[in-house]
Amino acid sequence: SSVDSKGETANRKTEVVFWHSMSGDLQPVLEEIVNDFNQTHSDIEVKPVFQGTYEEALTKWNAVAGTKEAPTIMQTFEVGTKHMIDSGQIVPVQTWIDKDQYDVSQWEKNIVRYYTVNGRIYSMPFNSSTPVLIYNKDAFRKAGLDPEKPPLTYSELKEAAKKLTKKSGKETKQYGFSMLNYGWFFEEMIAVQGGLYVNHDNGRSADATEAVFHGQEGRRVFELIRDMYRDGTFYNAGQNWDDMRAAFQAGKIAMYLDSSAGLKSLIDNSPFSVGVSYLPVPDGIERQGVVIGGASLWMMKGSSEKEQKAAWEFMKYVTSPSVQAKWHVRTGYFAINPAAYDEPLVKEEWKKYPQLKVAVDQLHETKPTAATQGALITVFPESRQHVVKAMEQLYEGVDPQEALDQAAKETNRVLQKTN
Amino acid sequence: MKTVRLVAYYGGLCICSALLLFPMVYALLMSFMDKADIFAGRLWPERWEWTNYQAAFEQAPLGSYLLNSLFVASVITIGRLIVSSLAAFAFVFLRFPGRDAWFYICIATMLVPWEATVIPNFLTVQQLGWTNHYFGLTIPFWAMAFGIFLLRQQFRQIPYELYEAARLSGIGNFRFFCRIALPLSKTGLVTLAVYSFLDAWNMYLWPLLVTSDDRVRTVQIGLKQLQTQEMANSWGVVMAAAVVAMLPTLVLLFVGQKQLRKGLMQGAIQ
Amino acid sequence: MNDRVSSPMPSAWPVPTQPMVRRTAMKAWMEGMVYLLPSLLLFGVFLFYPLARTLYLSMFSTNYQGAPIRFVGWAHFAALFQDESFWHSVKTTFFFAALTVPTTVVIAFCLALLVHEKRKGIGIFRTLFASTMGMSVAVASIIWMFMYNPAIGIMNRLLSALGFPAVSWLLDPDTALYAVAVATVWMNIGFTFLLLLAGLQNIDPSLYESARIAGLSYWRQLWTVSVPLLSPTLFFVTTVSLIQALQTFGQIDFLTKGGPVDATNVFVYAIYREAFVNYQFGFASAQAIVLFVIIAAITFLQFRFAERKVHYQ
Amino acid sequence: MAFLELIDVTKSYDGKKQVVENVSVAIESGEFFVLVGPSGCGKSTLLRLIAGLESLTSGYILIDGQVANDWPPHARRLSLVFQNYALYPHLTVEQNMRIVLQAQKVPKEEQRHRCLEAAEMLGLTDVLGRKPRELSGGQRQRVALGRAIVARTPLCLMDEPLSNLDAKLRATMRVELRRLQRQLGMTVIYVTHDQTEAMTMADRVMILRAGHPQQVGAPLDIYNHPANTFVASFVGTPPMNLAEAHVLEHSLLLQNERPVRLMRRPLPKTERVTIGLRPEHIHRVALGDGHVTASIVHVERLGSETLVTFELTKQIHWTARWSGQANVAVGEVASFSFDEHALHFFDGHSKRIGPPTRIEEEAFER
Amino acid sequence: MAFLELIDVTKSYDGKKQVVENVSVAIESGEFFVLVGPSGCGKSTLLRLIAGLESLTSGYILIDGQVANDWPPHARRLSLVFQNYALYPHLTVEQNMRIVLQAQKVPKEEQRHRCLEAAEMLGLTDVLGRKPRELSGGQRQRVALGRAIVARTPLCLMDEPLSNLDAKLRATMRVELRRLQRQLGMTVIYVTHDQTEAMTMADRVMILRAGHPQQVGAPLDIYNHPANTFVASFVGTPPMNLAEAHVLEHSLLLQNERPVRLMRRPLPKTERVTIGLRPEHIHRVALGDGHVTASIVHVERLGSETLVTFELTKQIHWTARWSGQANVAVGEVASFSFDEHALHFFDGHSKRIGPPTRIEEEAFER
Ligand SMILES: Nc1ncnc2c1ncn2[C@@H]1O[C@H](COP(=O)(O)OP(=O)(O)OP(=O)(O)O)[C@@H](O)[C@H]1O
Ligand SMILES: Nc1ncnc2c1ncn2[C@@H]1O[C@H](COP(=O)(O)OP(=O)(O)OP(=O)(O)O)[C@@H](O)[C@H]1O
Ligand SMILES: [Mg+2]
Ligand SMILES: [Mg+2]
Repeated sequence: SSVDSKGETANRKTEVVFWHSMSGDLQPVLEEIVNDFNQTHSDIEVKPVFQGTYEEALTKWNAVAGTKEAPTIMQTFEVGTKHMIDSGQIVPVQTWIDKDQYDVSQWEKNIVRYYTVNGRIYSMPFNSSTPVLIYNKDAFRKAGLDPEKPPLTYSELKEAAKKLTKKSGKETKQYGFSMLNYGWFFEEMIAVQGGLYVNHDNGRSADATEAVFHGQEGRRVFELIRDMYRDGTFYNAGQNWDDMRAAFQAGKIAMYLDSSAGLKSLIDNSPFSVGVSYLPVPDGIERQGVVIGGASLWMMKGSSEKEQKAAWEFMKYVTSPSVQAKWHVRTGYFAINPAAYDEPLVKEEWKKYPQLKVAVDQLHETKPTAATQGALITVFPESRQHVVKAMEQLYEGVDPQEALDQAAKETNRVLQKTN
Repeated sequence: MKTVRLVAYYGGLCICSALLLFPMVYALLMSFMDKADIFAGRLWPERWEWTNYQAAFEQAPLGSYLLNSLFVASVITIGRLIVSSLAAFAFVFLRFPGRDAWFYICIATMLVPWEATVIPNFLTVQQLGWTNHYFGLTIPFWAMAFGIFLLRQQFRQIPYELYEAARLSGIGNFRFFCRIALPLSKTGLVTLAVYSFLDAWNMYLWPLLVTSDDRVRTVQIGLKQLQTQEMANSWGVVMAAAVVAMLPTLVLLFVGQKQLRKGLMQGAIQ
Repeated sequence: MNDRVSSPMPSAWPVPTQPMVRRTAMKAWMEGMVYLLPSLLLFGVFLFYPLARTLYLSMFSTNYQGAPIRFVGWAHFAALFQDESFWHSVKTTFFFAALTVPTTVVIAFCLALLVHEKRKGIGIFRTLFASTMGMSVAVASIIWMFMYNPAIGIMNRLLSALGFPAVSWLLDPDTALYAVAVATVWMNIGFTFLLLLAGLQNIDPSLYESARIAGLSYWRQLWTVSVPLLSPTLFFVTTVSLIQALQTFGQIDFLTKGGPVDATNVFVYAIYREAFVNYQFGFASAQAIVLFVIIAAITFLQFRFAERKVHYQ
Repeated sequence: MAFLELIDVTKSYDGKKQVVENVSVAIESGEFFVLVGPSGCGKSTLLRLIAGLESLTSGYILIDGQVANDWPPHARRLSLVFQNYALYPHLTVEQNMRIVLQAQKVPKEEQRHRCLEAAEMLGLTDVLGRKPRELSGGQRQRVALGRAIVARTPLCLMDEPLSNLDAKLRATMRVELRRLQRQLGMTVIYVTHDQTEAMTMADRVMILRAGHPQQVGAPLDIYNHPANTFVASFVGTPPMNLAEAHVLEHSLLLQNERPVRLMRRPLPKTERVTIGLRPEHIHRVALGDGHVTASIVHVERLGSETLVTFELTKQIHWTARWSGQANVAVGEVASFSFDEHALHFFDGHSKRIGPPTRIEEEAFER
Repeated sequence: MAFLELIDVTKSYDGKKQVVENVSVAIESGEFFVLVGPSGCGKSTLLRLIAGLESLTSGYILIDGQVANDWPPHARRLSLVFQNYALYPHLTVEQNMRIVLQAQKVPKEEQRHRCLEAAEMLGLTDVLGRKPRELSGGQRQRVALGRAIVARTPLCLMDEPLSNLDAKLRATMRVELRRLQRQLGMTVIYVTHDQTEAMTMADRVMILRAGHPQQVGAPLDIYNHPANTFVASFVGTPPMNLAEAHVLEHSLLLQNERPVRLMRRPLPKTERVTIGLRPEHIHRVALGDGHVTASIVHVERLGSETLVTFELTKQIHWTARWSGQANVAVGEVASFSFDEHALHFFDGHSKRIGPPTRIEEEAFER
């Protein structure tokens, strides 16, 4: 077929098709990196193809995996990890690390840990982020709070939120705190307390068979939301990232949880000064750190040795400090190679945006436990739906434990169905 | 009294139009705002900026996407016209056993929820080797129950005597179809064309599935491409792309609306 | 009659025999099929085959690639009928249809009545009223999503300007479905309007003139002339809108993702999520089959019962 | 005082061409007034102006002596029978008739009563429950009439009400319509392009041509004294035979070619005229006798009468009409005599020459 | 050998009701054969059977002596002029004529030639480039005919070709059609429900009633010797006056009520008959003279003739037809004399009594 260009360059250049879901402002950055790579590697041609959202891309990949339509590199979100491994259609990156005797120690441990299963690195972390607490420094000042002392515990959070909540008549002009109804934040809030999501060490030691997120750690999170919502200091931002950010930027909320990736444009576009801090923990609980989020790059089994090698070259290129520095500065995602943080580009950027460093620090301070390694289950997307539903039920006045139990039960059901 | 009523009438019309048009105008205005304006929730841009359009065209190859959309929508439209008119012709002018049964089978296809067929269809197209090809983007949409239905009604407006006169003079079926039936059904064909074009223009999920090459992708994908999840969206840019994506269809609609109404009047319903 | 009937009938004349009749019928059939072939072929490949495959898959459990791995018979269906969320989504879908279909038809009908009579400049308004049909679901949803934004969207700005408390349109399970319905009605008005306008213009003007001479008031004319004579169009429009409403997907995907608390988890969206997010193809197929049966049944019932009330000229 | 009066009524749809121009006429109560003319001459337009469905460009419409120009249709208290009947297809015959009464807020009992009465009168009693599509053409026509009857409006306008019926039914309905009109004492303005209807039904006829009234009068008056050649040839089948002629001392010279010797000196003093003679005023006489001898080019035998066309000159073919089944053949040469007293003369502007046409307003037989 | 022969042609659409039943007739080359009958009697169906547009239920159609039952329409080499003309509205007059020839693969040059010829013949030369909607009714009619002419088919079927024209034009076209048919030597089968057309145009007429042929013969023969009361009342306007009668010695007793004294002994021996008398055979005589005295209930003055309806009994109204403008008034009592030799008698089955109708096949004037 005329537009299928695989053959055309095959004899001269190795073509590496790279499916991604980097839309919006991310796409130009990704394309620039790919371009630079192609310029510097005359025998390889990486072709980035946007495939819609992670879900859409995965849907399509499911249908073509193992055929010649399949890409050589595929970007998949973190919760798809188990799915990819189980599919049997991928080549663990470890294979090439071993072949190439590549030194992975230069990679960020806390990131790589997530994608390491049974001691093997399955995919190459690419765009990684963690949640952080973001707050409106101006609002802090106005409420008589110290903008340099953001709340670190639940009680501090509640306290600050109360002060930050401003009402005029019945209407609330400014809410204290908000958090997206999105499973990821819930997972993080458990992990930071050292809680697990599923049994068998978050599914790392053996296939998970049961959800455990409805334990005390989960309950604490839900109770926090319930309490604050009851107090009128919590703003229900729904499921839409942009709605929440819009609310923050419009001064509707003073503090909220967001991905570290969006930081820079948020700081740029907010008409007030923005502060960034660690995830709060319940009082008296030791901070364990955060689980990595985002997506990683997978190598396909169906591709030829040559293509795989080329893909590996690309992956190596991407992890080089200079590329990572650029990636970090331009997108806000972490650098997989911490050496990048020493690049002048980053140094300069951090000077301008000291907030960026907070997220990196939070990641570095993370303790390597099963909790912060992240859960490994296939039915993650579906489980998240149930958690979201449970979160939404909180606003309807459902008891936190009850809502959590329901979500856990549903998760167990699908876990069993697939085992 | 008379003028009061007239003013009230046209006033009412204007209000209705304003309400209906508001979302579109809103999108248009937003596409000219910078981020600060948008987050301030303004209605009117403080300063009119073209930068959003610039950004939209830079971030996604909207130009070629537009051309592709144009091409794909046109080919689907033409294909539908041909396939539907052939079938409708048979249903109206030819007498053969089982004709009505076939007609009802065709009509019943309207009831199939499209989402339920996406994956098997994708596999079919893949097996045919039509992925990343205009074939895969267009051919599956050529047959369309609504089109057959509409043109059948249109053809039924043609006096049957014309067909009999043709048979008597030895004008064959196909000749009659080309020379008489089609030219006499212009309104119906235009109606179907406009409807199909709009329909095809607005496809998203299917083109995304069957293509992985920018060179054949359509504008709705471009629209999606400008939105992100984890990162903050540039709403102005997204709105600019939305305006770009809806403009051609609106123009087409403004041009074809009268024909469309006439066609629907003659056919479609009774 | 007494004219020359008498010429004896030669016995050698061919009597039209059954095979011959059959042969001409066969020829006619062949020719008809040639014209139908493109449609039937395409329908077969892209509609009936997938439908059959969906039916087949609905009796299997599948792996993540969607390939059948284990025959389970009617188990999916049995599970489905016991699944609370399934019934919830059925209820939601019907409620959604009940919200959107009559509203769309009534509003579009009013608009059509407004611009039905020929007056100066009326063409512009006709075009404007029809313009929403040029909007894709994606574009329309993006715009409405923004309008509904609780913090900076125009809806809440308007409310607060009027002194009302803000509403979290898409976030509150009590309002989300209504909010989506409003957006849907807006999207569908254009096409419905155009169909109804065309239908109105098809009514013989002398019937209105006759009514004017008899002195029928405007409302009486509406009820005794316009509505009954428009009933075929109204019937067609409601049938098509209903089928469409039962298959609503795009706006849900964009605006609410079925949430909050499944308040907008309509049927097709539930199927989509089951299949494309959760990879439960077998289960999703079973749901799709049920949906198909429901739509077919409703359409059938509508033709069976509602059409009787319709007056065809 | 006339029941309905039109004064200089003029209508133009596009502001340029005047479809109806300066029509003035007074219609008496109980009159059956027929508007006749070729297609497109403005008959329907005039009717719609009277009904108030179109607005006047200029002129006045007076109903009962009051200027009704701006009255809405229903205030004029009239009914209109449309050519296509304009029956509501979804309503039964009875509902079709009742709807008018409902609008007038007539009590239910009275409605029922009037419908039954009208149905009785029109022979529709058995089909009261049917829908229009289940009726024959004649029945539909009567339902349309029924609507006019139950409304009890003093004035009824009819726009070619019989033109959708077949010849037989049309003949019957003609008589029936007229009978009903008399019985109910309605004033009727009746539009047709069929001159048989005009002749047999009208108390008075107005002949329109391209928006201009040509002649108003009792049918026979018009038949006998057509005001111009248009009227002369429009009224009567076969139409009046016409020919241009020079008037000489004791003869006429048709088309500078064919002399016709007359017994008495023809009327007009003008030299160039158009003469006219109705087919029934031409008789066959023994060969050599009579006014002209000509060869027969066409014969139509209708059984009861025979139409014989003969060639006066290459251009002028005249037709004679004889009772019974005449024994003539095409190609035969025969002599014809004319009823000289029945000759019509028209001047260079096609205007009638001779005693002015008297418009005797005959007493209407009621 | 007849050019076209129908043998026991029967057609039923639904397998139950026979729309055409046992029709047998032979049509000669060059004949102008008219099929006439009331609406719904199966005229069009018969024509469509001949054209091959419908298939026979039983019987045979022979063209040139060959069984053509299964021939497709175009193989029968005939043309059909439809009531609504079936012109292709988007094609010009010329294209409308040419498309037929294109289908027959006639060379371009020849196409052009034939079109011009036909246009010349029909007076359409000036409008060759126009579309049908820009033509008058008569012109459209001629274009339809033109299509038949250029095709040069020996047989032309016409289904009420004149019924959409107004009365005047219909009269002209009658003559013109017949002239053309003669000129081209076409065989024409012509369907109409207008008996004037049947009378004036036909070489032979077949009268159909509910699918059954009632009589076949030359028009005047049928007029003068109707085979039954249906034919008697169908042919002639106003229709033949009919009444049930007892035949007495020297008189008739109409409806046991009204005696009519006759000069000579009436023909039939049967006692109960239906008598018929055409309107032109009733004359006015001095009061007291003549066959009957009756009061006049309706008068229609057509100018050239007057139709007078009088009441014989409450049920029996007869109509007389007199030339000229008779001076009679409704309500007047008058005496009428009958032309006794013109009385028709029909038996209890409505069949004609008397000398069998001769079917003289007149030599066709060509
Ligand atoms: N609504 C209209 N707008 C513009 N022109 C019109 C309109 N109605 C009628 N006309 C024109 O006015 C003229 C007279 O039309 P009208 O219908 O009164 O004729 P008519 O005498 O009733 O003819 P017919 O016997 O064919 O019914 C025609 O030339 C027609 O084209
Ligand atoms: N296609 C058909 N299917 C069933 N019945 C039909 C069909 N065509 C005609 N008929 C019936 O056959 C009968 C004769 O119809 P036909 O059209 O031959 O009458 P006609 O003599 O031509 O009448 P008209 O003068 O009204 O044209 C009618 O009762 C009609 O209802
Ligand atoms: Mg008219
Ligand atoms: Mg017919």
